Amino acid sequence: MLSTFLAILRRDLLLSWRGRADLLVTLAFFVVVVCLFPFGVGAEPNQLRAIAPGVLWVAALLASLLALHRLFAQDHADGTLEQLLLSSEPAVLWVLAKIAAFWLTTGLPLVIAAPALALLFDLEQSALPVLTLSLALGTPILALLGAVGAALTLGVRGGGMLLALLVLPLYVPVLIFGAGAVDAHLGGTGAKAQLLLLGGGLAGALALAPWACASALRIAME
Amino acid sequence: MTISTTTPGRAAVRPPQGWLRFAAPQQFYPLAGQLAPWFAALAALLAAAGLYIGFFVAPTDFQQGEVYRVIFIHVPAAWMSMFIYLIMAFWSAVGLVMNTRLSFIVSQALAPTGAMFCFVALWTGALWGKPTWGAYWVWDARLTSQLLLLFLYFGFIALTRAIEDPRRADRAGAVLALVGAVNVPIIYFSVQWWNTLHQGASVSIAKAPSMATIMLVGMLLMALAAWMYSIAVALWRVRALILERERHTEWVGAVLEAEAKAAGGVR
Amino acid sequence: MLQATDLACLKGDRLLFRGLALTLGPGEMLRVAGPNGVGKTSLLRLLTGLTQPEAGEVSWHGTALRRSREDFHRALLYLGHSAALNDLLTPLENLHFACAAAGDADVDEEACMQALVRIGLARQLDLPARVLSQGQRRRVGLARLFLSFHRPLWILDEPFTALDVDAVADLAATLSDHCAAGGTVVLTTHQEAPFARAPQVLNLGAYAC
Amino acid sequence: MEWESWSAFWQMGGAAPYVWGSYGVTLVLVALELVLVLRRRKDTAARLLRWRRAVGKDVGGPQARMESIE
Repeated sequence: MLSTFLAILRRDLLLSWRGRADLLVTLAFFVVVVCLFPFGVGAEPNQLRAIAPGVLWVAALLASLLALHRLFAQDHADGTLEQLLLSSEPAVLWVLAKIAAFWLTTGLPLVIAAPALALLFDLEQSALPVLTLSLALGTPILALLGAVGAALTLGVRGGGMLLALLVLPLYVPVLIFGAGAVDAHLGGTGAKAQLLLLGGGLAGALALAPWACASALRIAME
Repeated sequence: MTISTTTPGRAAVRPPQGWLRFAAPQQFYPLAGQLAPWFAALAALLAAAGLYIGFFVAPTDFQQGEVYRVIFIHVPAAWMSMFIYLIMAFWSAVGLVMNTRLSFIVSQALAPTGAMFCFVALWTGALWGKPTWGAYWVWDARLTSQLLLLFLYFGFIALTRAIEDPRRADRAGAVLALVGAVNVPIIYFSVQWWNTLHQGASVSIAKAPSMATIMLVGMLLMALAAWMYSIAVALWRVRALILERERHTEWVGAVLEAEAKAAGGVR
Repeated sequence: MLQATDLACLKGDRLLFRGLALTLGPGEMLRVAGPNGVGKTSLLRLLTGLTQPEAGEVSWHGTALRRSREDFHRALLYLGHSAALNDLLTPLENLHFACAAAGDADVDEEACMQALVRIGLARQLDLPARVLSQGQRRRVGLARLFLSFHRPLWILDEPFTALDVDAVADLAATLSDHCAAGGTVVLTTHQEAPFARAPQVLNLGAYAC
Repeated sequence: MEWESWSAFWQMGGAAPYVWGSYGVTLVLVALELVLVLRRRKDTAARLLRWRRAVGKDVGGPQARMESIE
């Protein structure tokens, strides 16, 4: 079982590496969106400091949404998905492997880039670990929920916009707790509660989302 | 090896998974047609009674004045929009587990009505908010969750319309409804949390300090009217969907011809 | 033993066929024939459990597919219309992944290489799949046959398409061998192939609705 | 009776735009939905009848006859 999981993970990572230009687009999108905000709201340092957590989180959320449609599209087109559904290994296993690879290649770069971008907003140094941790806990949830949406809209015309419509309302709690964690730290109340909730959310999403995603894929292939 | 097929005659093949699977839409269609007008009539009666109490019996609220009378549609609409989502999720689960086509049809027939009530709740909430809070929209926990619920409805409707194969549309919509139903409480909780952090204790509109019994009666009557209305509209919509789905079958042909003849006879 | 009873298949809102029943035992080969659009691929997909029949049931050794999905998929090799190749990977990587994904974790790279050499792709082992010709792509998919003799049931959708004459003969021999060894093969094809024993033919056109 | 006159009723203690705005929009939406739903079934029925008559015997013929599974 583990070897199947690893084989799929390895293959998806290899594919991402061979098509790495796509990954850079996601990261570049994140950076550009974050850098747009000062032009929109003005470069007043206090204001920038105040909006930094929200801006970084919204940008990370949009960037991971942008990459989502790639998650199953290629495998759907070339017939790999069919073969995966016929695997004797449980579907949840390989779905999880694909989501893990997806997060490692699109989510993790955002988590790493976020502290550097936070410096552009003059976010307090002490808040950087909280920001990183909140993104590290939150972006996997985005990937898991997004995978369900991507599976549901697989091969549907206008799928990209539809995917955004399906997934964005579900992202709201993650955004609230993620940006809230940084805000709470800055406000002095401590981010523990939000981070715990994000962790709980991640556990819940890990338990339920791959399962929902697998049934959605099965439905999509009928 | 053996390969066989039953003769092309019709009686030869049994219903494979119980009569429910195919017979239900056929029997449900006329039943829905008979029941719907009764529910609609009940809805009209209950709404008339509720509105009478709301406008002519219930006294003026000493804090909010007459504006509070919006409550008689705002609260029932908000309730109804949440109930309908839960009912959709319930029928979706039934459909996925039991593989009954009618369940999917019912949940799709409910969605536009749920979205309508959701919008009504938002609209009336905004109009109530203006004189009460001085703004049409505040990021109040209830209003915000209601807005997200509206997006969930839009997502469900858009997904089921976008997928052309009806069977896939049914199932994909059902999965989405279930995912949404799991998320609704989480969304509500998170928004409430966010709201208290950012605004302190919020002014909640549905929390009138002591609601007079007569107001409550009016509200409940309106809520019942909303239930009856939803059932009636959903039944009518189910009828259209059944015709659409079963258009190849002989019974739909017979029904259509009979209806055409009846309409022609009246003219 | 693969058994189907009372199968009906609905595609979109068109009923393709109904009342179809078949039983396939070890050593038997079935060729599903019929004109385009009659539902050959749909029937194969029903038999693999990828789609659910509108009516009726498919069972494997007496257990409905719904209840024996894992056992059944362990016994099944299905090669569909598309070869399930990723353009960015080499044939070797594609084949190795396909085996691992299917649950054959014990198939190592060496075995995959031999299978590819056996099917005539010795010189394409390290090229990305996007530069392969149609026939070569088809062969990469078919190389899985040589690694799947332990799977008794092979369901193949148009396996001969885009193959040259020699390859067709080779494939036909392989399929005949598999049946001779007690395997079961279901396939669709529009062309004649030199099988050791002529397969039984299911003419789906006759049962179409 | 709560109201001294009909005009007082319509003025709603100065809150007329809000109260009647709420009820009015609700009424319009409900009416619209009812019209759409009832018309939809009628249109569907008419369209399908035309379609069935155009296709003729084929509908009930060999093509896709679902009762046959019943």
